[in-house]
Formats: sequence, C-alpha cells, structure tokens
Amino acid sequence: MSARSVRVFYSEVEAIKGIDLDIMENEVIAFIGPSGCGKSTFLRTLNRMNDTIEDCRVEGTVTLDGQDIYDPSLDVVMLRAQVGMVFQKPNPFPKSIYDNVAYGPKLHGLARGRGDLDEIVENSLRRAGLWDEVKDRLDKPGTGLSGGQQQRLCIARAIAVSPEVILMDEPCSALDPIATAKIEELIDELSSQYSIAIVTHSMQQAARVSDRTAYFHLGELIEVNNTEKVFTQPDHHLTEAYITGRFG
Amino acid sequence: MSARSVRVFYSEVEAIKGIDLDIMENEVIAFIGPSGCGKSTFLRTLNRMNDTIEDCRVEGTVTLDGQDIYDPSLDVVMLRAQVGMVFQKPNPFPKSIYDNVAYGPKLHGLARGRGDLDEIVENSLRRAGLWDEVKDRLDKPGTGLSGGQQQRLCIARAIAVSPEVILMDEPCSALDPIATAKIEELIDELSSQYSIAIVTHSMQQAARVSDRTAYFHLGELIEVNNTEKVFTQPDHHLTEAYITGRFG
Amino acid sequence: APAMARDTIQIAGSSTVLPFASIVAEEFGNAFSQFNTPVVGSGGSSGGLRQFCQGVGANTIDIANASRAIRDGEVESCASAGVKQILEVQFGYDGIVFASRADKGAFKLEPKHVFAAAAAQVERDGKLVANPYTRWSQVDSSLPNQEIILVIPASNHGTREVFEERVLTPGCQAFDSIKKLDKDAQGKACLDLRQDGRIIEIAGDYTETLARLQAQADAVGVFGLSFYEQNRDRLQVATMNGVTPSLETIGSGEYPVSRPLFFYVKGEHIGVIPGLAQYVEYFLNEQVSGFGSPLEEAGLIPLNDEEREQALAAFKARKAVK
Amino acid sequence: MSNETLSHRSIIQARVAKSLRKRHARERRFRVFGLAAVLAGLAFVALLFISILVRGLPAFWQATITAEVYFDPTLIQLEPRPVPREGETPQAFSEREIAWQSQLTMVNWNRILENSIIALKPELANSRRDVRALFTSSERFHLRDLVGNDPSLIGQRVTLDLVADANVDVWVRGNIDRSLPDSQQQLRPAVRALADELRAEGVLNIKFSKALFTNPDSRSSPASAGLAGAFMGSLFMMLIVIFLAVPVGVASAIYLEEFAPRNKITDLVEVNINNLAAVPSIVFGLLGAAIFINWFRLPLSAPLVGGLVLSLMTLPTVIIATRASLKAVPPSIRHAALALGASRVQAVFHHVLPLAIPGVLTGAIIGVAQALGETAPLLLIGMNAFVANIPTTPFDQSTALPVQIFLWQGNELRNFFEARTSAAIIVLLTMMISLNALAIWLRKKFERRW
Amino acid sequence: MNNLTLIAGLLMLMAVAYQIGLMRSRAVARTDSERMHSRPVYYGWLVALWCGVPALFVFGLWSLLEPAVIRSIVIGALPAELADMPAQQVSVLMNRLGHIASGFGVAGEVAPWEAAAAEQLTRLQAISQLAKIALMASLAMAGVLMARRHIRPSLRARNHVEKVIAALLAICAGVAVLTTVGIVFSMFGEAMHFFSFVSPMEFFFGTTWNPRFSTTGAGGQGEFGLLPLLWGTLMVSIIALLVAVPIGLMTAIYMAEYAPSWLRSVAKPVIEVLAGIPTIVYGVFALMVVGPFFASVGDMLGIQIRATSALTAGFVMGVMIIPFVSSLSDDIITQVPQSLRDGSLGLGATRSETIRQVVLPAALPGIVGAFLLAASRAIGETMIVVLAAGNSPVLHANPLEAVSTVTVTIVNQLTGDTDFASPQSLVAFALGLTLFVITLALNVVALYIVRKYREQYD
Ligand SMILES: Nc1ncnc2c1ncn2[C@@H]1O[C@H](COP(=O)(O)OP(=O)(O)OP(=O)(O)O)[C@@H](O)[C@H]1O
Ligand SMILES: Nc1ncnc2c1ncn2[C@@H]1O[C@H](COP(=O)(O)OP(=O)(O)OP(=O)(O)O)[C@@H](O)[C@H]1O
Ligand SMILES: [Mg+2]
Ligand SMILES: [Mg+2]
Repeated sequence: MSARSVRVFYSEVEAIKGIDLDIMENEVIAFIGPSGCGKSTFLRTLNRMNDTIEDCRVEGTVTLDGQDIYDPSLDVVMLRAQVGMVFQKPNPFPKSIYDNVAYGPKLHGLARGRGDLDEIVENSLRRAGLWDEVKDRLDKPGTGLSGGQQQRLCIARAIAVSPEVILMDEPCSALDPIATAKIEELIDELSSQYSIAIVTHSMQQAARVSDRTAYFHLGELIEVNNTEKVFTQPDHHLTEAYITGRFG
Repeated sequence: MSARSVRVFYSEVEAIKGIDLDIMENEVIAFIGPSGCGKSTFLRTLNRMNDTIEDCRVEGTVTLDGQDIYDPSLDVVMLRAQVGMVFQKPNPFPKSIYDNVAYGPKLHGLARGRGDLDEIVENSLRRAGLWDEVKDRLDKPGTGLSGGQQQRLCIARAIAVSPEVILMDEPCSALDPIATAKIEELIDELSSQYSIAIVTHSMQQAARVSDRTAYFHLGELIEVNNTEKVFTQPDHHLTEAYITGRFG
Repeated sequence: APAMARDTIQIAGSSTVLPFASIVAEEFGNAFSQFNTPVVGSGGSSGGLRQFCQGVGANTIDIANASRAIRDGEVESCASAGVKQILEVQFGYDGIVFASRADKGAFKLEPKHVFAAAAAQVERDGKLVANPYTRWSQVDSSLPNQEIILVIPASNHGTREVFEERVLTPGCQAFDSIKKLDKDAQGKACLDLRQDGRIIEIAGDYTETLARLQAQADAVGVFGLSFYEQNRDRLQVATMNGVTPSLETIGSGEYPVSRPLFFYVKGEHIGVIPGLAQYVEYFLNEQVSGFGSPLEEAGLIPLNDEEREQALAAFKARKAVK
Repeated sequence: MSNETLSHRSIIQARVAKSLRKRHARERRFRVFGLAAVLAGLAFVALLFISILVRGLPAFWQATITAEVYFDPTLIQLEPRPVPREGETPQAFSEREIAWQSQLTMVNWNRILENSIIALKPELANSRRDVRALFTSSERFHLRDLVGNDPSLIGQRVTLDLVADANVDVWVRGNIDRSLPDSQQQLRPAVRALADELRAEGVLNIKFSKALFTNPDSRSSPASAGLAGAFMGSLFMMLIVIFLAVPVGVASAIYLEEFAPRNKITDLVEVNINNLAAVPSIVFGLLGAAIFINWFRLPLSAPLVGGLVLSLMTLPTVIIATRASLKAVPPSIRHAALALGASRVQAVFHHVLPLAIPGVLTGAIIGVAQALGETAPLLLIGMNAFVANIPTTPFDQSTALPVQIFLWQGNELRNFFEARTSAAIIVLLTMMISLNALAIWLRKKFERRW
Repeated sequence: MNNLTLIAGLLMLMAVAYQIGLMRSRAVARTDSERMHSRPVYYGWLVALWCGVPALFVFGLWSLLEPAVIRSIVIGALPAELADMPAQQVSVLMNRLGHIASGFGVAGEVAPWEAAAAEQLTRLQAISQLAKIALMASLAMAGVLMARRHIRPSLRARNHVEKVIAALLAICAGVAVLTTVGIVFSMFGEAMHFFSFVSPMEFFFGTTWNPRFSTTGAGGQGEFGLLPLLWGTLMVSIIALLVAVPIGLMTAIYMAEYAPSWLRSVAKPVIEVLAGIPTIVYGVFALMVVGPFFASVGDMLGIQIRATSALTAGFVMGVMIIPFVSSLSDDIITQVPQSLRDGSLGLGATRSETIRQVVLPAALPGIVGAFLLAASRAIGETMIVVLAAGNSPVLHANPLEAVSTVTVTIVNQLTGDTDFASPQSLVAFALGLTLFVITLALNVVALYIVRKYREQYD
C-alpha cells in the first residue's frame, strides 16, 4: 500500500505534514521517532482508524492495491478487514478465547458452518503461536491470559480475517522482555505472508525485526531506508542524532 | 542517603527483593532497567510515597543523614520536605504559577512575610531555568504552561522547600526532545547542590545526565557503577544484554 | 419554663373533618387577633388520635378530629401516656351519598339493591348463590339498564364502616335466607363483597372516586355530601329509600346514611395553649357551625340547636370520656 | 506471494463484500432506534411541560372586581387606635389593643363590600345576598386590614381590585358547562346573571392575580388561596438541607474517599450509603415520625422536622456525588502535594477539595432539588396540614410546595382547583428547573479536564 | 441559661483559646532555637480543641444522665404509700410532675405532695444546670491552661489537630449508618406489634388483602396478605422498566456513541430535567393527562383501559426513570475502554456491531446494576402510584386494571380512619420493613454486580 503527500490535522494542528511512503508486500517496516512525532497518527491513517477521532482530518491519498482508501465510495469495513491492526495495550474482548478469534470471521461471514469456523480459529491461533498454550481452554475468557499471551491473541484475532497488511502500534511496550521476544519471533514468521508496519520506541527492536525503517520527526518523514542502512549510515543528521541517542 | 536490604511487597508480591544502595551527596544517579523491574517502586521507598499505596509494605532500613526514615517516630512530612519528588507526568496544581512554587514554603512556614516568599519563589524559578519565561505571568495558572515548562515548574516547586535529595521518575518521558534537553541541562546544574536520583527508560539519557547508573532487573539491583563503566564494560551479563539491546 | 412553648393550636385527624376544621380555624384566626390561626393537620382519624394520645406537652396535638368515636383501647393508651382528660365534642354529621355521572341514568336506590349489586353471594330463589348480576336492571327493574360498577371507599376510610352498617347490613336483612343464618355467618354474608372487579375500593380521597367515574361512565360512586355539592355539574345523586339526601333530610334522620363527626380536645392543654377553649366554643357557635353557617355551606350537616347547646355545656363542664 | 494465498484472499473479499449490505442496513436501523429513543425522551419532556402550562397558566389570572369602595364612617365606628399610655403595663396596653382589634373585626365589612356594587346598581339594594356572593369571603378581612393599617381611610373612597368568589371565577371563564340546568350549577341564577352583567360592563375582569404568590392557603375563601405559606415552608426546609445535609455529606464523602481504610467496615458503610440512596422516601417518613417526633419530641408540622428528614434523605445523594467528584481529581495532584510535605489532611483541604467543589456543588444542588420536590415522607410527619399562616421560623407549622399540590389536587372544588394545582406545579417546576440549570451551569463553568 | 447559649458561650471561649494558642506558639518560636513542629495556627486549634472538646463531652454525658438521676431522686422522695407504683404509672406521674413544675397544664387538682415533688424537681434541675455550667467552664479553663503549657517545638500540634479532624469526618460518615439503624429501629417495634395480631405466615404468603375497618364484629380484623400488594408493586415496576429500559438504554447508546456534540449538549440536560421533576407532578400528570389518554385510546380500540391503572402508573414512572437509566448507562458505556472499541472497529466491525457485540456485553453487568437500581427506585416510588394506580389490592394479571402497591398502602393505612393501635394501621410498619428489606436486597445485588464488573478493567 502507498501513501502520497498525506497530511493529518487534529482540529487545526497539523500532526502529519505531507508524507510519501510505500509499504511493500511481505515486508516488515518499522516506524521510529521521538514521542509525539506522529508515528501512531500515520499508522492509523492507513486503515482509517482516524475516522473514530472526532476532529481528525486527512489530506492526500492512501491506496491499497491501487484503490484509494479515502474514496467515499469505499467501504471502511472492507478496508479494515484487509488492513488489520494490533494495539499498544493488548485489548482482548471480554469473551472467551475462541470467541475473540472467531469474532472477525463471524462478523464478515467468512466461515461456512461451525467446522469451518473451528478451523479458522485453530489456524489463526497456530500461526500466532498460541495454540498449544490455549487449546485446552478455548472457552475461558481471553482477559485471563498473561499480557504476552493476550497480545498474541490479538494478533491471532487480526489474522483470522486474512488481512493483507497488519499494523502494529508499539505492540510490545506493555510486555516484559520474554513476551517481547516471543512477539518478535512471531512477527518474523508472519512476514512471509503479510505486510507488517510496526511502530516502536525501541531502536533495538526496530533493528531486530524490520526490513526497512522509517524515521519520523515532528510530523515529517525524515528518512526511510533499509534498516541496516538507517542504523549504520543514516542519510540525515536528525536520524543520526536520534540513533546515537543525542535526544529521545 | 542509603538503603540497606530493602524489600518491598505489594500485598504478597515481592517487587523489590533486597536492595542495598547509597546515594551520595551532590551526585546524579540513574536507575535503568526493563519495564516492571521495580525502579519506580524503589524510588518511592526513598521518600515514603509508598505509604499512599494501601497494601504496600517495606522491609529493611533506609536512612537519611543517619536517621531511619521508616522509624515510626519520624514525621513523614519532614521527610518529604527533605526528599523532594518530581513525577513522570508534569502535575502542577491548578493554581497560579506563583502559588505553585509558594505552596511548599507556605506549608512549612519557611518564609517570614510576603517579601521573603517572593524571594523564595523567584529563586526557585530561576534555578529551574523558568524565571525568564514566566516572570510576567506569575499569576497565570501553572496548567497553562507547555509540558516542558510544567515539568520545570514542578522541579521549581520541589526545590522551593530546599530538599537534600530530589527523586525524579521518568521526568522527560512525556516531553518532546527540545523540552527534554532543557530538563537534562537543568539536572546538570542542580547536581551541584542536590543529590538527584532519576529513573529513565532511555539509556542515552542515563548516559547523558548521570554520574552513576544502577541497573535493576526483576526487583533486584544487578549492578551499580560509574555511568561510563556501566555503559562500556558492564560487570554483569544481564546489564550487557540490556545495554546492547538484546531485550527491552 | 415550658420546653418550647407553643401558642398555636395544633389539630390533626380525619380528612373528612379537615375542611370544616380548617374553615373554623381560619375564621377563628381572623376573628380573634390575639390568637394565632390554628393549624389543622390531616392524617386520618387514626393518625390524629395516635398523635393525640402520644402524651401531654407542646409537641403533642391539642385536638384530634375524628369521623368516628374514640375507641376504648385508644382511651386506655391515651391514659397510659398521661392524657386523661379527653373531651369529646360532636359537632355535626357527614352525609354519605351515592352518585352517578350527570349524563347517565338516575338511580333510586334501596339498601337491598346496593347489597344485591355488591355482595359476594345473593339470594336467588331462596338460596344463596354467587352473585350473578351484571346490570342494575337485573337487580331491580326500576333501576337503569347500566353495568354494575360500584366505587366504594376502602377499608382504611371511616366511610366504609358507615357504608357497611347503614347500607349493606340493612340491605342484606331484607333477604330471608340470610336472616336465617346464625349471627357470624350472617355478618359474613352481609359484608363479603364480590371480587370480580365490579366493586372498586378507593383508598384515596373522593377526587379519585370522581376520576373513576369519569373514566368509567357506568359507575356509581360513594361520596360525601359536601363533595357532591361542589361537583353537581358532573354528578347526580341517587335517592335512598326514596329520600333525596340533603341537609334537611340527613339532619332529620330521614336519609339513613350519615355519620357523626367529632373532635377530641385534650383537657390538659386547656389554659396552657392560648385560645384552645375559645376555639372550641367558637366552633360550637351557631354562627359558625349552625344552620346558615359557613360550615353548612361547605357541606356539614349541623346539629340542631339543642344538641349543640348540650355539646357546648358538656365541654364547658369539662366532661371527659371515661 | 503464492497464487494460493492470492485466491484465498479474493474469496474472502468476496464474502466480506456480500455481507456488507445487510450489515449496513442493520447499522442504519440501530441508529434510527437510538435517535427515536432520544426523541421520545425529548417528546415526554415537551408533552409534560405543555400540558401543565396549558392547564396552569390561566390560574395566574383570576376574576377580579374593580370597584370603588367607600369606607363609610357610619358603618365603621371605630375609636382611635390605642397608643401606650404613660405608666401603663404592657399587658394592659395589649388588652386595649386587642379590644380595639376586635372592634375593628366586628365592623360589618361585608356591607361595605356590597355597597360598592350597589352604588353602581342601586336596583340590587334588596338582593344583598347575591351581591355578597360575588366576592370571595376573605375580602372583608382585606378591607379590615386596610383600615387597620391606615385608619385615615375611613370616610374615603378608594378604587380596589377585589378577588371574586371561586365559583364566580369558574362561571365567567366557562370552566363549568354554562348550559347546565340550575340544579347542577354552583351559583344561583341571579348571581350568574349579575356576574355576566358586571363582566360585560367591565367591572369584573380577568386580571393577573398576586394572591397566588402572596397569600397562604385558604379553605374558607378558596379564591384567595395562595402558595406563600408552602413556599416559605419549602424554603426553610431547603435551608436546613443545605446547612445540614451538605456539610455532613461532604465530610462523610471526604472521610470515605480519602481517609477510611479499605476494609469490611467501610465496605459495609459503602453498601449502606448506596442502599440509603435507594430506600423509598416514604420509609424516611416513618423514620421521621418515630425518631424526630416521638423520640426527640420535636414540634409537629414544622419545617424543622421536615428539613431533618429530607436532610437524611439527601445525605446519600450528596455523599455519592461528592465521592465521585473527589475520585475524579487525579491522584497526581495528591501525590504532588504529599511529595512537597503536605499531610493528608492538608493535601485534601488545600488541593483535592477545592478541585472537587464544582462536582460537590452540582451534587448538592441536585440533592436539594430532590428534597424540594419530595412529598411522601412529609405526609407522615404532619406536614400535610392546613396552615393559614405564613411561617416565619423553621419552628412554625407549615406545609411545603409539593404537599400543597397534593392537597389542592384533592380539593373538592374541582373546577377551580384543577387549574390552581397546575399553577402550583408551574411554580414548583420553575424553582426546580432553575436549580437544575444552576447545576448545569456550574458544571459547565468549572468543568475541567486533566 | 439554656443549652443553646451554653454552646454559643463555649464556642466563644474556644475562639479565645485559639488566640491564646496562636500567641503562645509565636512567643515560643521566638525564644526557642528549635524550629516549631507545626505552624502557629495548629497550636491555636489545639488549644481551642482542648478547651472545647472535654467540656462538650461532659455536656453530652450530663444531658444523657441528668433526667434519670433527677428522676430517681424525686421518686425516692415521694411519700411512702406511693413507693410501689407500677413502672407505667411512675412515668405518667413523672410527666405530670414535669408539667406542674413547668407550669404546663395538668388535669385535676394538684395534691400537696405533688406540688412539693414538683418544687423539688425544679430545684434539682436548677442545681444540675448550675453544676453543669460550672463543670464545663472549669474543664474549658483547665484545658486551655494545660494545652498552653504544653506548647513547645516538639509538640506535634498538626498531627493532633488532624486526628481530631479525621475523627470528625468519621463521625459524619457515621450519620449515614445511624440513619439505617434509625430506620430499622423505627419500624421494627411496631412491626413486631403487628405480627402479634397477624402471623407472619399469613402476612407474607396471604393472597388476599382485605383488612376490615373494625377489629371487632363479623369477619374480624380482615386479611393482611402481602402478595397482592407485592404483585402490584412488581407489575407497576415491570411496566416502568419496560418503558424506561429500552428508551433509556438506547438514549444512552445514541448519546455516547453517535450523537454529535451539539445534540448531546442540548438533549442531555433536557432529558435530565425528567429526573428533577417532583414525583407529585408526575402523579398529577398521570391522573390528568396520561390516564384519560389511555382510557380514550382503549375506547377507540374497544378494550377496557382504566384511567388509573397499573399501565398509567407504570408508564409515567417509566418516563420518570428514563434519565436515571440513561445517565447510569451512559457512564458505564463511556467507561468501556476505547481500546475495546478500537479492537473491534480495527477488525472491520460496523459501529452497531461493535456496540452490540463488544461494548454492551462488556458493560452488561454495570448496566444490569443500573437497572436494578432503577427498579428499586420504581419499587419505592409513592406519589405517582397514590394518584395514578387506582389502589385495588387484588391479585390479577391485567395491567390495564387498577393495582395497589406497598408504598401506597403504607400511606393509606397510616393516614386512614382506623384504630391506631390495631393491625390495620400497624401493618404499615410491617410493610415499610418489608420494603426496606426488598430494596436492600436489590441494592446489595446491584452493588455486587457493579463491583465485580469494575474489577475487570482495573
Ligand atoms: N486525538 C488527538 N487529538 C489532538 N491531537 C492529537 C491526538 N492524538 C495525537 N495528537 C497529537 O498529534 C501529534 C502526534 O501524535 P502521535 O500519537 O501520532 O505521536 P506518536 O509518534 O505516536 O507518539 P508516541 O511515541 O508518544 O506514541 C502529537 O503532537 C499529539 O499531541
Ligand atoms: N500499586 C501496585 N500494586 C501492586 N503491584 C504493583 C503496584 N505498582 C507496581 N506494582 C508491581 O511492582 C512491580 C514493579 O513496578 P514498578 O512500577 O516499580 O516498575 P518500573 O520499573 O517503574 O516499571 P516502568 O518502567 O514500567 O515504570 C511490577 O511488577 C508492578 O506490576
Ligand atoms: Mg504512539
Ligand atoms: Mg515506573
């Protein structure tokens, strides 16, 4: 999917100041940058989650498979089924683990009958690396899992509707190091089938998981390049200052 | 001030598992470590802010100038006047800037008369590097300042009661890079008169501002040493793993 | 000093007496500028006497209005609280009338009609059977061909007792098969009302009865005479045994359904609460509660002169209830 | 990407697309239901207000006879008002004063009233009874009080607005079916004719009447019955609630929210307070009758007792509202104060409470409004009394506005009192809405976001 | 000197004591090298408290004990032949003596021994009053002097004062508890009295409510079956909830999730006006407008609808509790974390799907709690039912007919014309107690549910 001169305004404040960026198929792209630079905002423009914020306005075009996602004729429901999202704080629904995963497929009528649904649920949980841990308690509430498991459940929930792109906003910031490692592993595996955009405040994490890295600064995209390149020889002095810890 | 085999329990969970640590005069000590490792908890034991948490229990001794601060005969009010604290999110009182700074001195009867108080306020604001920015609007609400200014106001408020030690819990995490730089500068200046303990999640920041650095891991103090030493040749492999970004 | 001296006469009790007592109180206050206007509380005869018998003192009432005579148990409980001098004053009668909507048929009732319409069991061919009547014309052909719906006061009202004693009981005595029963069974047969929704008991005031009649055109309701008189544009009154209820017919006893109205004065408070004796004497003045008085205009059936003299004399002699 | 996943995705997209129409329709339906519910709520408010206004507004205007009254010295034979003599005991003076007052009362004021009409229509000289029926009976005391306050009126002619009798009012306004036969009318034919005549001549008018606002209740003269007594009673009770329930409630809330340890006992207190908020108000009436009247022997029918009962009833409302607004003060403020060396009490009273004040005020106002409108408990503590005086202290007997409404709606003079009741409701609602508006305004004004 | 002036005097003394403390602490601060522990105001307060609190305590204790002591002295001094009067008569006699002493009226002649006893009573009261004042005054003085002597830098005046403040706050919190105790206490005795006439079995399980007017004569006291009243209460409440819950809940949802802010800022206060309207107004509205309207609708449809019926009362009551339901639900719905909504929307759910399948289930316990609270409101409501339900305590299932409820019956039985010591009016207290227990149960359940729900997000 690709964004062209995207600007985002909160009321009159310009939070994103014209960004062009492409997300390739089956790549992991990391967004880094100091706090408040607009990483989350940009991520949310990609599946129109910004719609839920009252006074948020988007300019420019974002296309998915050549289709402008801000086209009024486009159905946002459809879009969000194609571009999934995982949030900073794990937010499983207060329902059973099974229902959490089955929620999306049921909503969109993806399953033909119960058996089909079971299969989707099992598949998604397997791919999220959670199946073995929860297969005996699918009917227990999803909120009863540990933080890391909850986050993987959310990922399973997202992939159950077979999206093309998965957006992740600091998915590990609420997790301990071990759970973080698991998620990172998972991202690695998923990258063979999905495009993944991940916001992180940890440069180390960006370095570990991503193919490309984009550096944001005060609503502008300063630099986007292969991760290795960004971390070793950044083009822009701001990027370098950030990487080397001169601020942030 | 010094802590000896300090343990902290939340209900029955042991969050701090026996820590010995000294804070020298006029030094800046940084506490780093992965999320949930107990940095904030330990910091709060140093001025008994833990008292406000219902089921928090502290074992071991913490002394300030040789006096056990957990001695029942000690008045916690006195202690907190001596050990100030600055929080993660700037929390000015919704009063005028003047009143924010004057509150502590008034409370403790530090000023003899209005002129005296004015002087204390001006001095504190000057030391916090805020005087020039606010001197014309001392009667405006403190909440009307920008985030970075607010945080400096909180620091001014803390130093207005002339504490010996200032505790700071991630004081910059809610601020933008420029404001952060200002605060760091300020910490540097203050370190000539106060002992400062600062919790930070940014290793770069620790490296920039502190004389010594303490690395916490799951409630234990793994290593404490000169900052340069910790960041270049850590003693412990956990510290090294954290520093080099293998987790966190 | 008396704990919180009080200089306003405090009255409470029956809501039937309330309008009369209120008018007297207001006139009393206007006529005697040295006394405050008495305060007339409601709360029913029961509530009034309950407060009355709470004891002697500034925080207890001075006069209890009642639409029935005080009972022995109440006198006892009064005495045990220190209220020993209970002065009973009967000051008139309350007429109880049956009325239907002005735009419906006129009723010429007899007690036995009412009984037959209301009872759970009625006599049919000399036997007691469950009440089969659904229209008044079935009870008696002289009555209008209207559905039977009788709106009567609920058992928390004193009026209910009058209704039972003066209408139902005489009404059921007209039937031989009931007369034959023993006393207990007779009482039961007389007072048991049908439960099929044709009898509507009103626990509130007459306004509610009137509202009932407005909602159900066929209904016949029980009202106080004064209420009826104020609402003549909406109601027409039924005769009883051929007698039209009016001040004259009730006062003379010709119209059978009426009850005496009382108030009880706390002897202990006379001379302490300013104006108490004067109020009672004013009340019993012909100008106030006699014929042609404001109370009569408000619907009270006055005592005749002789009775009123007696009542006044009894009060002046401080003759207490034993 | 393999072809397999591609085709898999397109299948899924097709299925999603297929489900969309139904889902969007459902969405729209849901939204319409929501809007309908909101509109229904608004409609109820509108309906209630319109119906009450339509019924009640006319009662602010009353049939009034404007006539020239001649304070005829031959009828008013009055000694000069006594003045204290030297060396006279106060008691002796008050006796003379009372004697003078009685003399004043004994004057045949009705005759003076009648004369004011007869002066216009001499032909009525022989039907004084009909003329008298035009005026509500308390007008004679109106004249008496005028002369009592200013004896120099004697011998003068003054044009006065005199309140007509309730039945006259009903008749001229057509609130009774004018075609009914005599037997069903409240007024005699002669009086009806006279009223119509005076109306046509402009003597009898429908005028805005202050009586409703300045007079206490009246039974003997319904047309002059007013709300002043009930209003004062309500006012006293509100003051008591404000001075009792609000401070005690706020103090309790502060204790429970800021100081009380969290244990079984405070849990119990919490359950208890929430329960009290839902206890039927009538139960508080039983409580008031048993405790305040029988136990503490407080006076009957007094706003004092009513105020106490209502205070107890409002207490939980105030506590709950205060606790909510204390909770809304972010802990960071408390921490800031504590970290500067403020004690808990200081932190609360210097920072938390001032910040919670708007919420506290809102809660207090809502509580007071609730108390103002409460009826049921007052019925059980003797406040449903007929009181013809306007109370001047909380110890004087009185009624309250809602009780007055209750009493009036049960008055047998239906044709007259239906409108009067609605008018009283309008007065009560006006007070209530002002209070609520004040609460909303306060909330808006001090609304703070952290 | 009466008690009010006594207290006022004490307050004035306290004000003086405050000044003394203030001045003393300033003086100490000047002479002593050590820093004072607290600010001067706290020393002032401390002295004032020492001045006032012990004296107040004595005052309270004295007022509590005085009557009993005086009484026993007076009784002890009565002529010997009166010594063995039954307790009942003694209290009547004491009342009488009190009235003689105070000059309040008494019936009959005053016997010489009565006059003597009354005089003794007066004397004793005067002595007691003087003693009380003297004791309080000396305690106050002593308190001031002692507290003043103790003022030194190490005295933690602030801590002491704050303890007193906290205690004061706790006492205020106790008022609410006392209220509950008072409620139970005020009804329990009379209710027990009632149960001595009517067995609890008959009361709680009886299906007929038909108390007779008199306690004697045929049919006895009548039947006191609670069930018809309870059923009426239930029916009215259910109708009310059927009106209020859908409208209230949908209003809350629309306001919280859909409404533009201008609509919210207009509609919310307007709907909340419904909550502020006195119930008597609703009652009159029901009686004059809604009832006749339903009756005429019934006429049009050819069914019997009573003007005053369960339907009328329930409907109007439902309107009354709409804002109650809507604002509680609104709070609960907005409390559902945004993250859950985001999660659902992010999966491609429509808004209504999110609301119905995620938000509502998550908020459900809280909403149920709100409903239960609304239900207890409905159950306890009196005036609407008094005016609009028609008062017919008969067991039937037709909501178009009149019913009676517990609250109305309390009013009717207490304000009726029946004998006040008879079960007919005592039943009101049993009903009151029952009602209290029912709402208590509802509330406990509601609170339990609401609490349990809260823990989910914390
Ligand atoms: N709902 C909103 N309304 C108004 N301004 C907003 C809103 N959300 C974010 N902003 C502003 O937009 C800018 C970008 O915010 P954004 O959350 O995208 O930053 P971020 O890079 O994700 O920061 P972080 O690392 O702290 O998550 C910030 O200045 C922020 O204050
Ligand atoms: N109030 C509390 N009650 C119970 N447990 C708590 C409480 N506060 C913290 N904890 C637990 O104590 C442990 C240490 O928490 P603490 O907040 O000190 O960590 P931290 O190092 O400051 O983490 P972070 O970098 O996220 O601020 C964590 O496991 C946390 O869950
Ligand atoms: Mg972000
Ligand atoms: Mg922390």
